Amino acid sequence: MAEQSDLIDVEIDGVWHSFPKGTRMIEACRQAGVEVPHYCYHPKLSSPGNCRMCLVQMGMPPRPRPGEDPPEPDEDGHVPISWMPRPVIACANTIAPNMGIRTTGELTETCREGVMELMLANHPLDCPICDQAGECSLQEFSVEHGKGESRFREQKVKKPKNVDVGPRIRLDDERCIMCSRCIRFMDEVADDPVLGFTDRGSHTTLAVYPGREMDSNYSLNTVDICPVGALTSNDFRFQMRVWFMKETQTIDTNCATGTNITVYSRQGQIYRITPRQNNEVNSDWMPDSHRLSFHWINDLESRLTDPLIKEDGKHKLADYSQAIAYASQRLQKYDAGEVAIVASARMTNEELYMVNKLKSQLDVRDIDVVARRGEADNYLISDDRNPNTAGVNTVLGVKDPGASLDLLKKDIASGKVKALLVLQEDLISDAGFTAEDLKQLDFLLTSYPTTNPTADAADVVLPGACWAEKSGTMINATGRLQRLNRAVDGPGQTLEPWEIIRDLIQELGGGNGIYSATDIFKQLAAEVSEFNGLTWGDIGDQGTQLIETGAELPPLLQRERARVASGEIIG
Amino acid sequence: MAIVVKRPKLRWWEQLYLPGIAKGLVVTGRHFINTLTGRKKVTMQYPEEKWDANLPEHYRGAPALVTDEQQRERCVACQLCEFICPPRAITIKPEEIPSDDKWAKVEKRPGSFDIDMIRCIYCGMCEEVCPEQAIFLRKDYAITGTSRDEMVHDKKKLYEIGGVREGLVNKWNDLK
Amino acid sequence: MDWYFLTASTIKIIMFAFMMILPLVAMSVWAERRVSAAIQDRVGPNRVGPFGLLQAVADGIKFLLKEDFTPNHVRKGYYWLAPALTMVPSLLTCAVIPFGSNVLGEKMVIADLDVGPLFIFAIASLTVYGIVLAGWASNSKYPFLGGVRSTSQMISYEICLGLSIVPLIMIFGELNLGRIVQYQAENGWAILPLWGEGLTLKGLLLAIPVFISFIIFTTSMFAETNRLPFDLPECETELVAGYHTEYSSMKFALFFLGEYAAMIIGSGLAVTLFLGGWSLPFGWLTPEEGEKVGIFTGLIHIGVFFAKVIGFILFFIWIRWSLPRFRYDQLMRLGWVFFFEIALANVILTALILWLVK
Amino acid sequence: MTLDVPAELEKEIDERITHYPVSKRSAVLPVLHHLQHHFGYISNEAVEWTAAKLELEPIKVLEVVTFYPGFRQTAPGKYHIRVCRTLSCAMAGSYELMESICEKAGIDRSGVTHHDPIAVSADGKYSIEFAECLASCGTGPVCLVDDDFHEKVEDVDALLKQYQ
Amino acid sequence: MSEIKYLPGKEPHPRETRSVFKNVDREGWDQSIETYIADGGYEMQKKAYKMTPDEIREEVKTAGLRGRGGAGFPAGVKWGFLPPNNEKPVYLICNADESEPGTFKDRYIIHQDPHQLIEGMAISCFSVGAHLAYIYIREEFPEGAQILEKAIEEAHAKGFLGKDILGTGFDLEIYVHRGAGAYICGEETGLIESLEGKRPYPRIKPPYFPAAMGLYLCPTIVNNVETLCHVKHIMQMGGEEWSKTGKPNNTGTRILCVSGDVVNPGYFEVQVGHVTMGELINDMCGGLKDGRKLKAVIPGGSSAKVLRADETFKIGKGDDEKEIDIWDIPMDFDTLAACGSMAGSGGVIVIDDSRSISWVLNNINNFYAHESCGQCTPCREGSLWMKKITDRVVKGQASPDDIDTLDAVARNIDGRTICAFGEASSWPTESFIDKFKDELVADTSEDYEGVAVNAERELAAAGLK
Repeated sequence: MAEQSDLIDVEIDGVWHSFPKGTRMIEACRQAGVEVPHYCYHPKLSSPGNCRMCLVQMGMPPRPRPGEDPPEPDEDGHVPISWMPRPVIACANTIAPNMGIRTTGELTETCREGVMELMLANHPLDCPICDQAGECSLQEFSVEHGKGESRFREQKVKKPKNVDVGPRIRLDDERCIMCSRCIRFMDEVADDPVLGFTDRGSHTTLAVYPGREMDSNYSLNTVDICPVGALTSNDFRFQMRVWFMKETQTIDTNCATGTNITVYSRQGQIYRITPRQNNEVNSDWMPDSHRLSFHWINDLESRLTDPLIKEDGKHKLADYSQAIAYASQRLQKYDAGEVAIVASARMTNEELYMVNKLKSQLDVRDIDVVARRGEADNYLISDDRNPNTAGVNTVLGVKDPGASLDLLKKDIASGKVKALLVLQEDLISDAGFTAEDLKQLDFLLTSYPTTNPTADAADVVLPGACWAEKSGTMINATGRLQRLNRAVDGPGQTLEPWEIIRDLIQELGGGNGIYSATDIFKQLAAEVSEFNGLTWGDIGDQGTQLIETGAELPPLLQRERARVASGEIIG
Repeated sequence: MAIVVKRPKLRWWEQLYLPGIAKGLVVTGRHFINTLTGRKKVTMQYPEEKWDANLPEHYRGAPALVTDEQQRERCVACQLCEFICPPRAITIKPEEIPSDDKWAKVEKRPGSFDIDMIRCIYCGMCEEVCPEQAIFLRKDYAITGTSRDEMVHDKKKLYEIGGVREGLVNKWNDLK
Repeated sequence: MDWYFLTASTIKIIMFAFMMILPLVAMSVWAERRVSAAIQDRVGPNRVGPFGLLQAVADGIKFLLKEDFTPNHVRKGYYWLAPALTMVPSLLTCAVIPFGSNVLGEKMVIADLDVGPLFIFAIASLTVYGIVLAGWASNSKYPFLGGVRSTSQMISYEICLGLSIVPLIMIFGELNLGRIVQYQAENGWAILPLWGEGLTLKGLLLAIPVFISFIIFTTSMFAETNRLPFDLPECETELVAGYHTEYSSMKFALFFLGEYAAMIIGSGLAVTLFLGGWSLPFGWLTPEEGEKVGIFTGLIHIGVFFAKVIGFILFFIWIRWSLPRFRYDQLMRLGWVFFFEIALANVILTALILWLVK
Repeated sequence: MTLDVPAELEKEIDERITHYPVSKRSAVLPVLHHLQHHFGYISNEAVEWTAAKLELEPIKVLEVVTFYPGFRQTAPGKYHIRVCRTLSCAMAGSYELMESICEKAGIDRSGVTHHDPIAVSADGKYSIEFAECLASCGTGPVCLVDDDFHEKVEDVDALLKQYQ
Repeated sequence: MSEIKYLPGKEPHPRETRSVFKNVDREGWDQSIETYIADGGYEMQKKAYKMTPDEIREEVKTAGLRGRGGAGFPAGVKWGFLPPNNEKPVYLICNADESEPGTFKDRYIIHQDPHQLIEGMAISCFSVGAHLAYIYIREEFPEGAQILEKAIEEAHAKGFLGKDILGTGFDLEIYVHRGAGAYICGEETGLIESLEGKRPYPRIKPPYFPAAMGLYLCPTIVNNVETLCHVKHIMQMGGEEWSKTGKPNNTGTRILCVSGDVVNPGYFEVQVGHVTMGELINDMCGGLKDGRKLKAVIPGGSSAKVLRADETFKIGKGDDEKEIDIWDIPMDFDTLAACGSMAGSGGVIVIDDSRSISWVLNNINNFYAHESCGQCTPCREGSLWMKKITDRVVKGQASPDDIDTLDAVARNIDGRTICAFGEASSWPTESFIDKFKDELVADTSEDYEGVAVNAERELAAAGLK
């Protein structure tokens, strides 16, 4: 079987497999399709081997005693395995040639049952109020390996409950199973070693130093990796049971990193966001600031829900088709070069492509987007706070985002530009325009998810869907093409921006037969050279490398790769 | 596998069916006479007569929330009943118990707990699934109202119906 | 025509059709529910009035007050006509049924026709138009199917019905229902020839074809009135409610009443033909042909008639709650293969008896 | 509040730290021993001082302090007595010894818990706790009074007399 | 050695063979280096430093010296585990964290003969190439730590430690590191973590074998005090000669510490296997107290499995197989292992019939529950659970099936933990239940159904009872 020298034959539950040298037993089992239950092990963190849940039976070829003949190999070249009477942990041991692993059988089963029983001995049975319930490893494995009934008749160990360990995190020490994942995360990944164990034995307690706070911008990742409900998020606490929620795999749009995320929603409300593993983008982590920046989406008070048309200086509610018809009627009056468009680097490639179409339909003078710069944080946050600047470069052809906005301002003042379409942007808040600047315009149309000062000044306001309410693709800082998936429906008459632009183009006289974002992607892939040959399905949940931008991977990822190379972690 | 059912072979008089019919008539006739003469009584005259006293222990009437001996809400808003409820009659909004509350240790309680009695099918799954012994199907069966709103039992009403239940397991005590 | 005849007829119509038959319809609805309840060990409607006797009134009021809804897709004219077409013929047939003797010189029959049974068959056949119309005009598949079923069922069983009374007519040699009753009063009821001429060999032998006739007649009557076990036109397990699916309120009530009226008239005819109409057994209180009786005796005769009718209605109800519904092919087979043949043979048998036994 | 560490002690501590040329962190135990010896117990300030001294996060020092029963986080009495309670000594009567000392020194041990194993006499002169095996099982019952080791303790009065 | 005189009343028993304990309780002996040198001290260091490190290791290997800490692993083999072509610094740690209940040998070596240890360490360090050595001494020996520090200072002054020792160019520094009262620091990787200033959580093996990845992830040798002292005597006698003492595969002398219910508890250095349990208890310790009968013996520190007085044991293999009773067990590594227990650290605890087995087990469980480090699940949760059960057994609040639970818990710990503490904490319980189940069950009562206990708690908690 092992033709390449760096592959090792291992027997897992009676079937021979080959794995690269140095693979941990637990990973070998996983690759062979056998899940070994575990708590403390996390591929992105060091392995202390302390939960003892991953105990399996191991066997090696028997070592001949001096004078004895080595055992005869069978026709496949495998010698019979002599099984060890004591179990070993699968998470920290690496495989060896002709090793045998049993993840079933009496020894492994009794080990798991035993560890489960002990694990639950001092664990409070407060699943009903525990936010982790439903996605709790302890629950899952106790269903599989638990006794179903407790023999523990003693008083459980008392520990602090409901402890504020940080501004965003609550700690329940009684639920803690001392797997130390959070401690290791804060030590090894977040570089903010504020967590530690105090006391010892059964009284071991997870704690932050009195007076210190666990306030790292990556602290909420500990909630994700906590296998039980010991660490819970203040933001999500008691909001919704996990089994009610719909999971949508999409990407974060707070910066150009394009963190892969899962959006959890129920009945159109977003309840939480968690990072999704993508070793090319964000590993398993995401910053708290990005994670928690979704609440405005649920806040209907601040959302634009219906199109508005300005009549006699006042906005009036309008029907969507009415608003589009009105806008196109106004736009048709302008000559070539009198209309300008400000699009957004928060738009998807599909939307930008539609903007290009609109541009040719209207004979637009100028097109630009608003640039957003911030500071990179040495972990995952990029200095470019727009999610799709690379897409703007590639699809829209704007190479220097925001460069021509000053000129635009002047042209508006001088009356060269009479009509302006502001798509998914707020010029007054984000691009340094003033209401006075915009007053010079004859016609202003905006689309935006929330109420904003630019919309106040606009003649036609259209509610455009926000990132969680639309589908499409974006290109992140390193040139990776990733899919954005619609998690919830926009409120009221909110439509995805590409729909708005499509309807506007249609109303202006250009039919196009586009019915979905994938339709646009097809045209995009056919017309834009970088996309050649790609289909929507090719992108996958993990995205695909599209272009070379020359940007480096986020520092956190670089560090992680170094640790993988040194063998410290699996990765 | 098909099962072949053999048809009975009928005698000639049986084929006439008349004796069969007569037999049937006798059966129904006997019932008729028995009921008419009051020898047999099955139906009860509701609402003058009620079976309340004889309702079985496990009778499944209106679901209600109960408190324990110390007027503590047993419900901790785990939302399992909301999950299991086949007609989706239950809606719960959990809230955190303020830290100065006597029962702050429990941390969580229902902020609102609504059961739409128009939807409720009295299946008792909520009672069965409840890990806190907080919801019980009471013997109340005459649930009426003059509007849909009235038929939605809110938390207050549910506790009113449920009342106090003693002798249940106290999971959230000082020892555990 | 003189005023006396008009007055007498009017009084008889009012007395018989409106004060006896219609209340009887209502009461039989009540009886149906109470009896079925009793058979099924239940109580039945007992809330409205004593023993729930006013339930019929309540039902009537309910029917009257309910929204009279006419679906959009129906043929309105026929749709409205259909209920009347089922109700009216049923009531019309009661004209020839003698419900009492010659009280104070006045025959207790609305129209003393000499072709009584023929008149009844002729008129009663018209109800099928009502049902067919209802089914067709409803413009909806279940009523349509119900209507079709009803038509073929009625036509099939009308033949048996007609053939089944031929032996009787041969025996009585008479088509006037009043005289048929008179004959039975004197010579024993058709199926109970236990006095008068009935006790002769001929009379007893004739009881055999009469009994066969009685069974065929009764069964066919069930089929004609769409009663269980032959209620296939409105069979709810298959057709929702058959021909009257699209009807509501008073229009539905007319179908409903029509069915019960037909049942009462059917019972009346059966009583008249086979059970001696208003007569008491063994010739008790039997007047001579054309003899006037006193009010007291007359009332007894009327009472006897209605008692027999009510008994027969109860039998209808009893059957309904005892027997399961036929399958449609069974129904047709029973009508065409068995009853038709048997009825024909029965006629021949009667003729043979009449010819051979003097 | 910062810890007031005398210069001499600090010098001694600095010397100790040189015993661990590879990693300063190794000096956590010696530093804490010195501080406890001087202050009687390890206060939060001592933890912070140590952390600053060894360039560690305070929690990493607290982890160590709370792990070892040898470190106290509450003030002991003037004399701290540790009585061995492990098997051989218990067989030789260490529980009786504990009772007797408590009685004679006026110490109430009823409030002792896992987290707070030390009981202090009302006058603050003596504090006492049970210790696990003091490794003199052949001469039980034994106890440590501060750094003085006492074997075969039978005469409690005589023992307490030495520490007045 | 006929001139050696011992303090009155502390003379060694005639059956003893004193080498490591030669100077313990010796008349006119003190801890100063002068006394030690006058007695021929540090000569062996001089001798050893003229040999090559490999020669020394070969001598130790030939001698068959087995570790005296508890596991009985051959010291020479352990040294041989150091990776070849190693470029990292090598450390040697003397494990003076004597915490196994029932053991009290190191105390006397450290307190009365510290230079012997230092000499042994100096030789060992030279052999393994360690330039930095630590003596990890337990916190409960404050005096011992001072004595050792003083001794090191003296040795430094005399040039037996420090730079360029004895002109060989070999540098060695020995430092004393005090623990803080944690039993787990006796486990070598726990000790290393503690020495690194972390919580003494034992490391997982593999990959953290100390000989390859020990202190600061460098090769490290951890040896017991007694073991290191023996190195000096091996140098003195020669490995071959030394191996002739004791029994084959159980060579040398070892110190047995007897405590518990005997008339004269104490320490005895005997040739391994030359003394039987009966001789040890009856002759050397003066037997059991008046009118008492032997009930049980824990032969190798409290974590060793208990031996019941009326048991018989099968020892030997093949033709040599024989059945013996407890009195005839020779006190060596292999025989005790064959008897189902272990020689461990040499702490013999004698229990007579006045003791309640539940009480003894509870005391032991208390110790392990207190000392569990809490790193890995089985031991963390199990040791306290076992303690809680035996607490109830002692109080008479347990039901018979609690004993089964106790056994199950112990077996759930055994063999599933990171370090040997798991076995140490579960073996007593397992063996006590194996051998004294009747007695444990006798202390329980059918009345204490778990349900009843719980119900009582519920009511109490609800303030109703």
